[in-house]
Amino acid sequence: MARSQESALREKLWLWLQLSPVLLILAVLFGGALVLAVVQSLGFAPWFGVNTFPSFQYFGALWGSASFWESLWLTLYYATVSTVIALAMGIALALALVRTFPGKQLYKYIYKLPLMIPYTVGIALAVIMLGNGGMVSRLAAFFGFISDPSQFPQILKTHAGWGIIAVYVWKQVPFITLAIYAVMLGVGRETEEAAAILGANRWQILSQVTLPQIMPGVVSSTLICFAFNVGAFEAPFILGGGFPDTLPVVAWRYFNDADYTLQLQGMATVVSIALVAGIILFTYLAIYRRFERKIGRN
Amino acid sequence: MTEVRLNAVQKRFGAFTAIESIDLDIKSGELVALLGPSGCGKTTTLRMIAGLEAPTSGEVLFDGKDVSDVAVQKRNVGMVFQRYALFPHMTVEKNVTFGLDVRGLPKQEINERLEEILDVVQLNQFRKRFPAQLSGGQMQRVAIARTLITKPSVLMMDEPLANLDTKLRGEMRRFIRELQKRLGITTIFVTHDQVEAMELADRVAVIFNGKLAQFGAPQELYQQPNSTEVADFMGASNIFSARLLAADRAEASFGIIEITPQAGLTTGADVHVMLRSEGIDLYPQAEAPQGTQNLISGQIKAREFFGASVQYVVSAGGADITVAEQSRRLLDVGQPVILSVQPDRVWTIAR
Amino acid sequence: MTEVRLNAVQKRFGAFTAIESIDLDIKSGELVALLGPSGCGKTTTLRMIAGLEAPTSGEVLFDGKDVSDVAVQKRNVGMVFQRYALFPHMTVEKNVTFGLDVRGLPKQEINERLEEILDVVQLNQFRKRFPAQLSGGQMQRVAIARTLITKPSVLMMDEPLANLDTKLRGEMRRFIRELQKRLGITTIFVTHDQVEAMELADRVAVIFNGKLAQFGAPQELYQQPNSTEVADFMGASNIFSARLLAADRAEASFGIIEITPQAGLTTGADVHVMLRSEGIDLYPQAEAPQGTQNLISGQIKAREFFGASVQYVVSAGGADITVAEQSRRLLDVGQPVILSVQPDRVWTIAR
Amino acid sequence: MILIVGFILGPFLPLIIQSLAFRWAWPDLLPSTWWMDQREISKLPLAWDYVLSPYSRILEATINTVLIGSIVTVICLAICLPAARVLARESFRGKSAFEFFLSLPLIVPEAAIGIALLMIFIRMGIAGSYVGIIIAHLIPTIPYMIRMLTAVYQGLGKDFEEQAMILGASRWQVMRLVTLPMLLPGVVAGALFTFLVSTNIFLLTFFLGQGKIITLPTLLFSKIAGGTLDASAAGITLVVTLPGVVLLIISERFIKEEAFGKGFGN
Amino acid sequence: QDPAATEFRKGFLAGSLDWSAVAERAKSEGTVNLYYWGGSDPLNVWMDSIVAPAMAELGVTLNPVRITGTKDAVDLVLAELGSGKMVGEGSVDAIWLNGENFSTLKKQDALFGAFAPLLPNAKNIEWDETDPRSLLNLRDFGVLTGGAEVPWSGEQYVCAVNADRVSAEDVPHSFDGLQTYLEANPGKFIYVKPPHYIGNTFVQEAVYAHNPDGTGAAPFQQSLDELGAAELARLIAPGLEYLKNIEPLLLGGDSGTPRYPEDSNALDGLFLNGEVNFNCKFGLYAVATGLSQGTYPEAAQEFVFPEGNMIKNKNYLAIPANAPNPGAALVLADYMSTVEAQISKLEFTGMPAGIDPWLLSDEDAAALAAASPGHTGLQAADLDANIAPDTNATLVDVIEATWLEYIERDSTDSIETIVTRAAENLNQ
Ligand SMILES: Nc1ncnc2c1ncn2[C@@H]1O[C@H](COP(=O)(O)OP(=O)(O)OP(=O)(O)O)[C@@H](O)[C@H]1O
Ligand SMILES: Nc1ncnc2c1ncn2[C@@H]1O[C@H](COP(=O)(O)OP(=O)(O)OP(=O)(O)O)[C@@H](O)[C@H]1O
Ligand SMILES: [Mg+2]
Ligand SMILES: [Mg+2]
Repeated sequence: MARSQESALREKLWLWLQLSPVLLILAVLFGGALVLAVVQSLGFAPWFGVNTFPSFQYFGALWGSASFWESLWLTLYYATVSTVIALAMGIALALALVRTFPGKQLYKYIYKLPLMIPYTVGIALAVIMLGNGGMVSRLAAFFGFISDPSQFPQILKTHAGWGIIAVYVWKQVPFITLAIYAVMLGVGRETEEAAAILGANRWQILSQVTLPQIMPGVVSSTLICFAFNVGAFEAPFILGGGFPDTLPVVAWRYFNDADYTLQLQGMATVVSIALVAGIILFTYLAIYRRFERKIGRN
Repeated sequence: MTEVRLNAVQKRFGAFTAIESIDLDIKSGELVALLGPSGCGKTTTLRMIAGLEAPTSGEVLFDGKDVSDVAVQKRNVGMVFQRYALFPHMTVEKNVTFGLDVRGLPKQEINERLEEILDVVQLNQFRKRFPAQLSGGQMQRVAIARTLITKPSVLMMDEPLANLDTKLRGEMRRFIRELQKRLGITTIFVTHDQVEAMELADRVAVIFNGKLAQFGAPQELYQQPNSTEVADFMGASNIFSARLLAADRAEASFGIIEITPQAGLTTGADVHVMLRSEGIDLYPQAEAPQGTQNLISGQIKAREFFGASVQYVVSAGGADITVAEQSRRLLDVGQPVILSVQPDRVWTIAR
Repeated sequence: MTEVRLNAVQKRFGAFTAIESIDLDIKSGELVALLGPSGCGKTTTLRMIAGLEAPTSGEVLFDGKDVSDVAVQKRNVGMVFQRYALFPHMTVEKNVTFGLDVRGLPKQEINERLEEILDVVQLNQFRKRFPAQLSGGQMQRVAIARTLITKPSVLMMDEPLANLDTKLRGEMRRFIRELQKRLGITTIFVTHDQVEAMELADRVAVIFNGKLAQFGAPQELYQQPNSTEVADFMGASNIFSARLLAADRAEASFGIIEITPQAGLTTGADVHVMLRSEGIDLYPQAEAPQGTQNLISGQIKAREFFGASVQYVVSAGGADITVAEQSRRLLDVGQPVILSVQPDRVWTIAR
Repeated sequence: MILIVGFILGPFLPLIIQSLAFRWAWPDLLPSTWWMDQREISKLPLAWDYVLSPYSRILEATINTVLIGSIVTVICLAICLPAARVLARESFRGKSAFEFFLSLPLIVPEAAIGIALLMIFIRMGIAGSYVGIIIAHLIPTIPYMIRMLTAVYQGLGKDFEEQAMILGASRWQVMRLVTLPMLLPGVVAGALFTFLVSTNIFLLTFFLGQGKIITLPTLLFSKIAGGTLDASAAGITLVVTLPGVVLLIISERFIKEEAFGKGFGN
Repeated sequence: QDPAATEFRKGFLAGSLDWSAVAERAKSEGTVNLYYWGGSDPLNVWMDSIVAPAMAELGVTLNPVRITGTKDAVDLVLAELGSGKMVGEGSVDAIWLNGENFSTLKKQDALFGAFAPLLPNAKNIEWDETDPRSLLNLRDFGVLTGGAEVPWSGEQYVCAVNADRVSAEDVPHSFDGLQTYLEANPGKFIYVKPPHYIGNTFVQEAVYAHNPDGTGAAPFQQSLDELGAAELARLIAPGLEYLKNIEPLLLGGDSGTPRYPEDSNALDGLFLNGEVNFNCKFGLYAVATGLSQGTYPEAAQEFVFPEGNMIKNKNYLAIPANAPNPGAALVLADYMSTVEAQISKLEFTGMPAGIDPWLLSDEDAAALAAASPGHTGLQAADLDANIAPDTNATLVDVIEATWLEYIERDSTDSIETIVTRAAENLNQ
C-alpha cells in the first residue's frame, strides 16, 4: 500500500479548503453578480415586474441601435489609444530607469505618485489644467494667443477625448513602468551584455533581446490597463463629450433613468461591456500565447 | 591573435576595492586561467577586459593599444558567461547566429558558419530547441558556439563548467582545449577549481583578494608555489614548519629531512617544507627499501578509498602526513609503515 | 538505529515514471550513497523515505513497519537539502535549535544540546551570525547541526557538497564521515559524483533511469561492475569489446590479453574487457619489463597534467587506451611505450 | 525627465492656488480674491476652513478609506496566502481553470458587476455597510494579491518548508516561523498594492456605499462630478492625494521594485 | 415585519397617538437617517452645524447621508421593499425630494402615509384647499401629496447674467430674445442637461413659452392619463423644436454637440470663467449666495427670464414606508417645519422657506424676511410677477425622455412617435 486512500482524500480536502475562501468570494459574489447581470439582461427581473426570461429583446434593442455602436467605438477608442500611449511611455521609462542618471533616486520617487492616488485626483487635475477655463487656457490668454475661453482648443468634454486619455495615461504610465521595470530587474542585464559583446548595437539589443524578454510584463500590464479603461466610469463621465457616451456611462444613465425597465437595458449594456472586454483580451492573450509558443516558452 | 595586457589595473565599487592592482600579460594565442576563491575578483577582471566595466585606474591594452575608449561592441572579444546568458526566446540556431545576424552578414555566409560550428559543438540535432529544453552541457556548448562563431580575437569564459557533473565536465574541458588550440584564440577563463585550471591552461593566474598572487605554468604553480597560500590553494596537503639545519637539510616535527638546496635560504632560516601527498612512497614496515634517503616511520591512522586512488593519513612523530597511492594494494589502519620521499620532491618556502 | 527498507517502490508523476521499481535494504547505522546521473530519481527516492512524497505503489518500511501513514513530522528523519535551506531570517543558533523549539523542549535542554552540537560542528564563534554571513562550508555545518540536534534515526543528505569548491569538499567529506561513524546514524546521501560516493559510503546504490543498477560496497562496484553502464559511470575509461578465446584469454582489437577466469563465461562468448586506467603500468619502450604477461605496445597520443596525476592516451592496435600515472616523471607525446596490466586487473563483463 | 516630472507634479501647482482662492475667474493667472480676504467676512466656512471642518466629511472619508483599505488588506492577505501557496506548489485537476477564474476580475470591469452586486447586497442586508464594501473590495484586490504571492512563493522554493516539517514543525509552525517571515518582502509588497487598489476603487464603493459610506474617491467624485473645481474641491483633491504620498514614502522605504511588480511577470 | 413599528405607524396615522409618545419613541430609536443631495457646501454646513445639534437636543442623532442623486435613495427604498424589508426594517428614514421621485414612491406605495398635517408644526403650513396659496403644499409637480411629504423649501427658477459681459439692453427676457442674442454671440449660453431636474425645468419653461395654444403652463397641470400622449406631443413640439434649433448656438454647439453641464456646480464654473454669460437654475437667492461663496462673477445680476414662465415650486421631506426609525423621522420632519429651522436654512443656504409666512406671527414673519439674502438687479415683485407652476410629474418623465431622444440622440422619429413610445414605457 502506498499512502492510504483516506489520507489522500484528506490531502485533497485540505487543498481545496485552502482555496475555498478565495473561491467563495469570487464564485459567490463576483460570479453571482455576473450571472445575475446576465439573467437580468435576458429579461429576468420579477422585482420590476418583468420576467420574459430568456429573451434577447434587450440585447436586440441595444445592439440594434446605432448609438450603441457609436458608444462601443468610443469606449474602445479611448481605451486603446490611452493604453498604447501609456505602454510606449512606460516601456521607455522602464528602460531609462535601469540605467543610471543624475537624480534617479528622486525620480524613482516621483514617477510612482500617480499610481498611488485615485483616478478622481487625476480627473481634478485634468479639469484644472486642460479645461477651457483651465490653467493652460489661461496661460494661452496671458501670452495673447486667445482672448476668450471658447477659442481654446477643446480638450475636455469632446469626443476626441484627449482629456480622458490624458488622465488614463497619467495614471497608468507609472503602473506599466513599474511592472516592466520589475520584470526587467528579474531578467537581469546579462543577456544584454552578452548581446553587446556579440556586437549588437543599442537598438538591436533593445528590439531583439530586451523587448522579447519583458513581454510578460508588457502583456499583463496592458491587459490590466486596457480592461480598466474599457470599464472606467468616472473619467468619461466627467470629462466625456456627452452623447454618445462610453458604455459604462451609458449603463449608468440607464440605471438612473426614471424608466425602471431601462435597468434591464443597462444590464444588457454592462454585460456587453464584459463581453467586449473579454473577447478583446482573450484574442490578445491567444495571440500572445502563440507568440510565446513561437519563442519557446510554455 | 591578440595580446592582452593589464597595466596596474584597479577597480573600486564605491568604497569597496574589488581589484587592488593587477598586472597581467597574456600572449597571443595563449590559454590563461584565472584561479582564485569566490569573490577574489576574477569576474571583475574579465569584465574589465571585455569593456563591460571600466577600470578605476590603470589600462587595458590589446596588442599594445589602450582600449579604454573602444566600446564593448567594437573590441571583438567573446565572452561565455558564468550562467551562459543564452537568449531564452531564441532557438539554438538563432542564439548561435545572433552575433552574425546583428552584423548583417550575408545569409549564405551565416549559414555556412552555423553548420560548421554546430558540427564542432555537436549540436546539430538540437538546432531548433530553445535553451529551456537543453541540458546544462548543451547550453554550455551553445554559449561557446555563439561566441566562437563571431571569431573573436579574445575569448573569455567565466567559470564555464561550474554547473556540470564530473563526467560532463571532463568532456567539456577536453572539448574546449582542443577547440582553442585549433583556432589559436587568446583565451582567458575563470575558475575556482584548481584541477580545472591545471588541466586546461597554458598559464594560471592565481588571484587572492584582488591581488595577483602568482602567475605561471601549471607545473610551476604546482611544484613551486611562491607562498603557502598558493600551495594550499593548489591542493598541497602536507605543509610543515621547519628550520634549515643546512642548505640541504631541514628539521621538522616528524624528523630531519633532506631537501633540494634553494637559493636565498640560509642555514637557520625558518621555512615551510611541503611534501605533496602523491610524491611520497609508502611501504609496509617489512618491505622498507634499504639505503634510501629520507625515510620516515609512522603508523597508518586513516585510510580513504577513492576508487582510482587510496589516501592514507600517516602519523609520524606527532605530525599527520597525507599520502596518496594509486589503489593497487590496500594497507590497513594501524599498520606501521615507512614513508620515503626524494629530496627533489620536497619544496621549501621561506616563512 | 533504524533499518530502512524500500519494497518495490514505484513513483509516477502523472504520466511520467520517475522511479520504476526500487528495492533497497539499508542496515541500521549504515552509510549508503545513492549515486546516479542527473534526473535518475535520487532525490525522489530520498523524498519518499522522508515522507515528502508518497510512493505510487510499494512500501517504505522503517524497522519493518510500513510508514505510509506516518506524517513527515512524525518519522523522526533528518534531511539536509542540496542547498542547505537554512532559514535566512534566523541566526545560526536559531536555525540549529529550530527542531527543538518547535517540539517545545525545555529551554534548559535545548541549550545543552545546542552547546554540544555547536562544539561538534565547531561553529561556536558563529552562533550569532545569519546564514548570509557564512561561508559555504559553515552553512553546510549549520545544516547538519540543525538536523543532528533532533537526533533523527535516519539521516538523509541530498547532494550535500555539490556547491563547494574542491578543497572545502574534501574537508566536508571527512567531517561527515567521522560524525556519522561516531553517532552511528543510519545515513543515506545522494550524489552524482562517484568519487564522493566511493569515499563516503559503506555501500553505494547506483540508480539509472529510476532503476537500481547495482548495490554494493564501493570496492565491489569499482572492481566488479555488473554492466558497462555502471563501469562507465564509475569512471572506467578503457572498455573494449572482446571475444573469449579460453576461460583466461580474450581477444580485443589491441591484441590478445590474459584475464582472470570468471564463472558463467564460456569460450567464444562475446564480452567487454575493462582495464582501469590506473591499473595499467606504463613504461618507455626501452624500460619495458621482461617476462611479464599482457604487454601491449603503443605510442603516446596525448598527455594531460592534472597536478597530482598525469593521464596519457596511448594508441595501441587501433584502440585508444587511457593510462593514469602519479606524476613523477613525464613522457612526451609521440613516444613509443609498453603497457602492462596484471590479469587480475582486467575485468570481464558479459556482453 | 524634467518633462515627465512636470507632467506629474505640474498640475498640482494650480490646484494649490485654487484651494486658496475665493474667486478665480478666467483669464486671471492668480485669484482676484483670495480666501484669506473673505475669511472673516463670510458666514460660512470657505475653502480650507470648509475642507478641514467636519462639514466636508474629509476626516470621515479618510478614516473610512484607510480603515477599509487596511481591513481589506488583512483579509485579502489571510485568504490569499494559503491559496497562493497551493497554486504555487501543488498541481491538481482544474488548476488552470481556477487560475483563469482568479484573473477574471482583472478583465471584467467593475461597472459590469456593480449594480448586480448591489442587488445581492441589498438582499443580504449589507448594502451601505462596511461589511459590504469590504467584501466588494476583495473582488478586484484578490487577483493582484494572489499573483504577487504566488510569484513570491514560487521564488521561495519548497525546501524551507519541507526542512521545517522534517525538523518536526506543524503546519501552523511552518507558516508562522518559516514561511511568513521569508515571504515578508513579497507580502509587504502585496499588502501595499492591495491597500493601494482598495483605496483607489471608486465605482464599487460608490454603488455599494449608498452614500452612507464615503471614501476619499467617492467624496472627491461628488465634488467634481460636474467638471468644475472650486476652492473646497481643490482642497479636498489635495487631501485625497496625501495618503498616496504617504504610501509612496512607505513603499520606497520598505519595498524593492522587484517585489512590487512581481505579480506582473506573467 | 416589525410589529411595534407597524403598530406605531397605524396609531400615528390614525391620530390616536400623542406627540409626546412620538417624541418618546424617537428618543428610543436614537437616530434618524436623512438622505439628501449633498452637492451644496452651504447646505451641508447647515445640516451638520444647525440641524444635527437641534436634533440632538431632541434626543435623536441625525445621520445625514449625502447622496449624489435623489433617485439613489428612492431606488434603495424600493429595492429594500422588493426584498421584503417592511415597516421598521429599511435603512432610509427621510428623503429630501420632489416631483418625479415623490411620484415614483407614491406609485409604488412606498410612503409612510399622511403624516404631514399631523405634525405639531403643521400649523405653519397652509393646508386649506380653498386657499389658492395652498397649491404647492398639496400638489407636488401636479401630484397630490396627500400629506405624505412635508414642504421643506421653496424654490424659483431664476437666471443670472454677468453684467460685465452683457450690457443691460442686450439682456434677453424671452426665448426669442435669447435666440437673437445667441445669434450675435454664439456659444454664450447653456442649460443643465436633462434628466437633471434643473435642466428639465428649463425645458419645461421653453415648452410653456412655446405652447401652440398660448395657454402657457395650464395644460401641463394634468396627468399623462388625463392629457393623452398625442395631445402632449402636440403641445411640446414647438418648444422642443426651438431647443433643437438653438443647439448650434449653445456652448460648444459649433462642434456639433453642445457641452451641456451635468449639474448646477458645473454651470456655475462656466459662468464664473465667462465661458457663458448666463446662469439659469433654481435659486431665488442664487446670486447672493454665489457672490458670498465666490462661485459667481462679481458682476452677476438676476434678470427676468422667461417672462411669465419662471417656474416656482417647493421641495419636501418624505418618509418611506419602511423607515427604520419612523418616530425620529417624524420628529425631524416636525423640526424642519419650525420657524427657526427655516430661518437658519435661509441664512445659510439662501433656500427660501418651505413654510408659509402668512400663517406665522408678525414677529416670526419679519425674522424670516430679514433672513433673506436679498436680490441683485431686480425686485422680489418682478419675480413674483412672472411665476409659473411646475409640470405634472407624470409628464416630466415623458418630456425628459423626449428631450433625450429628440435632442441629445438626434432621433429622426417624429416627436409624436417618441412621446407615445416614452408614455408606453413609463406606464409599464
Ligand atoms: N557591482 C558591484 N558593486 C559592488 N561590489 C561588487 C560589484 N561587483 C563585484 N563586486 C565585489 O567585488 C568582489 C569581486 O567580485 P567578482 O565578481 O569579480 O568575484 P569572483 O572572483 O568572480 O567570485 P566568484 O567566484 O564568486 O564568481 C566581490 O567581493 C564582489 O562582492
Ligand atoms: N514533481 C515532479 N513532477 C514531474 N516530474 C518530476 C517531479 N519531480 C521529479 N520529477 C522527474 O523525476 C525524475 C527524477 O527526479 P529526481 O529529482 O529524483 O532526480 P535526481 O536523481 O535527484 O536528479 P539530480 O541529480 O538532477 O538532482 C526527473 O526526470 C524529474 O524530471
Ligand atoms: Mg564570478
Ligand atoms: Mg536531485
